[in-house]
Amino acid sequence: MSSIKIELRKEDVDFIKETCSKFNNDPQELINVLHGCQEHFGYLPAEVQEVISEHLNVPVAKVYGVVTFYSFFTMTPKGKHPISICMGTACYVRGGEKVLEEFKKELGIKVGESTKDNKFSLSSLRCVGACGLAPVVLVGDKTYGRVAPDDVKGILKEYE
Amino acid sequence: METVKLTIDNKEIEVPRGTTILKAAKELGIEIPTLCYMDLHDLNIENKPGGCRICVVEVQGRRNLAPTCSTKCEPGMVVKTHTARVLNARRTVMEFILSDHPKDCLICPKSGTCELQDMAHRLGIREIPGQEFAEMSTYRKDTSPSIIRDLDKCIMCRRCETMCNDVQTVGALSAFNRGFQAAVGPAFEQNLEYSSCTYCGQCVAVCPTGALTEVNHVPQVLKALNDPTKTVVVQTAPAVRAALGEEFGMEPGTLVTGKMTAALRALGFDYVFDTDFAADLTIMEEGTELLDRLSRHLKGDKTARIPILTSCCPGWVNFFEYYYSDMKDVPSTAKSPQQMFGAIAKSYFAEKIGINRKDMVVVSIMPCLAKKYECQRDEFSVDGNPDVDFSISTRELATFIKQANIDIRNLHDEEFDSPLGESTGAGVIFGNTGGVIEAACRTAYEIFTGKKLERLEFTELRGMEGVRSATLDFDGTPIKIGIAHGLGNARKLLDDVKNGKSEFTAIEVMACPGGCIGCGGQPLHHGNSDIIKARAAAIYTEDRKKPLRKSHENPFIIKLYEEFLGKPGSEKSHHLLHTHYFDRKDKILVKK
Amino acid sequence: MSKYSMHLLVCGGTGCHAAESDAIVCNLRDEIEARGLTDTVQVIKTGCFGFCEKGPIVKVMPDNTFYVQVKPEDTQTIIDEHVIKGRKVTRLLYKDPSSKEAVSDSKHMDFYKKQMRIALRNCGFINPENIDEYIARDGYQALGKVLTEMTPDQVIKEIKESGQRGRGGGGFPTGLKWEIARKSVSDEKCVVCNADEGDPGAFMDRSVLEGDPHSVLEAMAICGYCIGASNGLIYIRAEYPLAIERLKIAINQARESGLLGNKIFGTDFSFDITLRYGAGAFVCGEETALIHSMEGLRGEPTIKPPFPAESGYLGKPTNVNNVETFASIPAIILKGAKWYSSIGTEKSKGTKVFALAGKINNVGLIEVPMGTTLRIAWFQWPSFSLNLQ
Amino acid sequence: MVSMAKFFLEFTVEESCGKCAPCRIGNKRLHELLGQICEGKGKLEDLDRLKNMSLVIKDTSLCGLGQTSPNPVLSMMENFREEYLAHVNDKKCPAGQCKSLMKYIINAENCVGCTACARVCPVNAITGERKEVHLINQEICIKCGACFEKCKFDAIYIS
Repeated sequence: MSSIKIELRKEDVDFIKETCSKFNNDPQELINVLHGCQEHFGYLPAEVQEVISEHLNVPVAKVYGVVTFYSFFTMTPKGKHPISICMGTACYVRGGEKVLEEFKKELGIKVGESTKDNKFSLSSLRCVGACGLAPVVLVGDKTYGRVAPDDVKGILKEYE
Repeated sequence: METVKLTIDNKEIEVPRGTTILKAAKELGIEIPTLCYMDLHDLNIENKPGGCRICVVEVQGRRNLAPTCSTKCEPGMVVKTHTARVLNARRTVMEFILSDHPKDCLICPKSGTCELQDMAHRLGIREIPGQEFAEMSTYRKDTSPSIIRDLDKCIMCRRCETMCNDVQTVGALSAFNRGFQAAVGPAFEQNLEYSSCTYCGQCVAVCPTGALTEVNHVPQVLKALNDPTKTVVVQTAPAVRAALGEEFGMEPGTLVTGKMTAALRALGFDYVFDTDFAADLTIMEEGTELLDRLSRHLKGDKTARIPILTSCCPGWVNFFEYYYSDMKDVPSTAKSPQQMFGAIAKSYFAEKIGINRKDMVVVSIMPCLAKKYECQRDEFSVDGNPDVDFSISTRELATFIKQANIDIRNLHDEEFDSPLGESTGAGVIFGNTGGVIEAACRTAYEIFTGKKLERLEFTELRGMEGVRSATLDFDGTPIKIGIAHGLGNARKLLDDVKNGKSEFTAIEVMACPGGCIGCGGQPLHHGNSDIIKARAAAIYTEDRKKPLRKSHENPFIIKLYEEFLGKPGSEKSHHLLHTHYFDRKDKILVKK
Repeated sequence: MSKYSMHLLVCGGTGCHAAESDAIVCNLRDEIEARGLTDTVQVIKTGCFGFCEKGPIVKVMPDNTFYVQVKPEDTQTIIDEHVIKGRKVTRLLYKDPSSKEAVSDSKHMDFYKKQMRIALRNCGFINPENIDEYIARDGYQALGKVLTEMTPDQVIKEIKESGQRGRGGGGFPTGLKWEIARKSVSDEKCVVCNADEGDPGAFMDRSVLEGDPHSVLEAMAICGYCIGASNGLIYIRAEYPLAIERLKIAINQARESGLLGNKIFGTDFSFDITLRYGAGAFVCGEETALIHSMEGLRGEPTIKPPFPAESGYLGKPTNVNNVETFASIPAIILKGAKWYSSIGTEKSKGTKVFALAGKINNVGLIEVPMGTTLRIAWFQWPSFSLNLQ
Repeated sequence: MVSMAKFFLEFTVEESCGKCAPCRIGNKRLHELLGQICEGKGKLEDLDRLKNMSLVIKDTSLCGLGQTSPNPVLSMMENFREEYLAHVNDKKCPAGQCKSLMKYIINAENCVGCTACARVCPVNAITGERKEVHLINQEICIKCGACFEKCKFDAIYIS
């Protein structure tokens, strides 16, 4: 089920409409339309899929079926700087969870969510194979090792 | 016709080119097991995704085993259907399927009618190795007003998806996710309630496992029957009597009207009535509306929209409320027989026996799952008290009778109670595709022309073609009738109406293939269309046996108008027997 | 390439691209301009050289000097020392791993010496964004020959005789596939290029599309002529932005040059190509799944038969071949079936491109005759010896 | 080789489209069974099951993905059968790839007691006084390999 509920603005709906008509509202172009919309919105929330369904005349269940089939499409928004905290055994016992808690507190979001300004998103992942550096935090491609809860503010500051 | 010769299990056979191995083997009397395969011959639908891989056989010269449901016979092919390799493969694949399936067979609603269970039995599965560490794919259970989805039991046979999309064009269900987590469901894995689902129940009717089942209302009915303060009234739809017997081992097409009535009385219902009575009433109201619209239309009144669409099928109503909400003024405003019955029972009849409507419980026995949703619609209740309290399916009734130790086979036939149990042959044929419009024409003809109808049976309206049409001669005025059963067929006629291309005066639509006799709440026919045809024949037999066969001749209907309603289309009729439609898309969006 | 006396080829494949090869191209051009050499020295951004381990790579032609791991700041040295003074920059040269000596001519590098490049014939030699360079190396000559001198049946016969088999994994004989599609009766047919390369660690197709997109376009047109199709589709992974970009440029250039579109070479044959994007599903490499994906559906495979050649995209006869298969076709047409079938083994003719990745010394791309064992490719080449950590 | 086969299957499980049962469920079960073997929980008869499952998946899958996915298992079982046997019989991983089956052990001869390994251990599984031979507590060790990489004296080896 879609965990997020968003309200589409008129220009958003117009964008989807235009994208569909750019592809002649042809149901066969569904994947191309989805590419276009994901590029624009960063992800494909249920509401966007509903509008696409209407304009391409494809049942929304089928649109959802296609979105969930291809790994390229996502229904959860990723922040500009996705933050992943390793929850592998090593990182966990070395306080990874406390670091995660600190990120949650600082950003005011839960795991799997993004901040309102879409700057950061938070996720946890399994071992990244850098146990020697535990606990490990990834921000985008950058790896931070031996992170303590006190370091969290400093890390976030780098991306101000 | 071009034919090919091949050998199956050392037997030679010659079949038309294009025949599958499965069908060729069948001709030889070799029954190859299938699971996902479904052949709805009359609908021209063959569900053969080739997904279950149970029907595989060895074909000489091929590297891999071939699925017979989708492999065509080729000249000189040598097929072996039960080698050790084949049997081992079938068993192993079945073990795979079962390893991701809950093993609660004893308490599963499908137990006993489950194709997966049968297959496990047939293949002799005795253990599922590796189960102790096998991860199961799990999903949220979803209960809608009519249908329960328990996707943990989905085996990806895709039959429901085929019914929902290819036959019904409802588009509520699609495969989602991929790999181990793949299953079939509505968009965003939402509840069915928030999808385009019409509750037609065709998905339930074809599901081989317990993944899709109906909501069970038997416990509530049992409770009402045991409540001394309640008067419990039951109505039975015409299609039920033509199919109920199958659940008790009788031949398809056996009519059990009298035995059913006796069984219902034995179950403790205070009054055993017939929905056919309300069907006659529907004809009076709908027929009047048709004639009114027609004559205004013929006079050039632009507000009188033609064609008129029948509105007695709740699945169909749900469909046009979702997909054709801009045409809400086209269907007849007449309620369905189930709801007309409820409205009359809780007003006219309650008054007659001197009880408050709150002390009356109306139960309907329906072939249909959408009826469960229909009786829960807000507009069909007075101060929160619904006109019809519970709707149970033919299958549920059968279980109920079995639970109560009633030996229906040895019951003596009994009659319905009066007055809401009296009906004409016109009411009975409501259960078949084309029946509603035939019943309407029997009455409309006589009212419109003022002449007696000589030939009662409009056989040109009958049959199993998905879309049918006929022009009837109403004493010089041609009346063009369109008939569609199955929502996909209805869509074709509806699109014509929408584009102003329809030439019909009246269109009958029933959501399910075959009409009510093929509904989702009937005994499972597992795709065998001969069963549906046998039921249809039984309905026409019942019609022929009736002394009265035109709705307006039903003396109790005449009496109802005299004593209570006034005349068809009166203000009181409108209040009790007519309804209005909604834009269901809007409603769903608000609720979601 | 007549006007210039010297060419600097800079690898623009995805690997080198990621390692700042763009900056190298910019710097080189700036330096050349600053020294007033724009008329004699040309900088070309090419496709993948296949030698990804040591990228970014700059190759100086005509003397085949092969500079590895070049940094943007090295460009000044290359221009001053090599281009102007004619002295090779030894510290940037590739060093043979066994002799530890610098190899100045890439022809003497083991890496290239043992290869036989057919599909990759132009990769690393031409600017993939310039159709003229492809034409200069006999590009579109095969299409011209086919359209003006050969009947579709003759072409199919040639391909069949070459013994080429599909390089996508199935190994179905290409000529036979074309023949089946040709025999299917339909008002409309379709040629599909499968560029949904999804195996982890494989990047053969990407390198061809990035380095020599026209070879694929040309082959698709030839196929269209043979089977009677006017519609070509390339199903490409959305994760290959550079290949997509180069394909788009190539298609536009081919259209402008009249090599795609209506009445190609003034004949009655018309053919055009459009792109369809994948969205991350490995199974879409299977042709029936790929076709469903192009139709906007879930990329689930269906049972064959019917084969796409009978009923494929939109139910029309469709011929699906992989990038590498197509890329070799023009060479087969020009050099002949006999030449091609002389390469490889009894059952498998021609060459195959391999992507080498993992725990080995040199990550990269090689094209070798069929039948070359992996052991030879790995162990007999010093540069590809296993490095078991 | 067992963990290699498992690695290949992980990809198939992730990329299976889910349409046919042997590929959708069979590969998952194959992967799980390999996981059990890697963890030393495999039995000798599991090897027969592994082979049978692989052959049936190959034999019955709808498309090339499922028809080839068990190949690594089959060919590795054929060519490296002794490795598989080592896993189920001796609960040992000769290639040192299966974390559950491997042990990091301190070689007392090389250990100088520098404490570097103890300091780097994320779960404090290494004990020992400064300048004395250290010891890894196998119960606590999560086999992350941090100590192995840290040790400058080649005092830690994998068994």
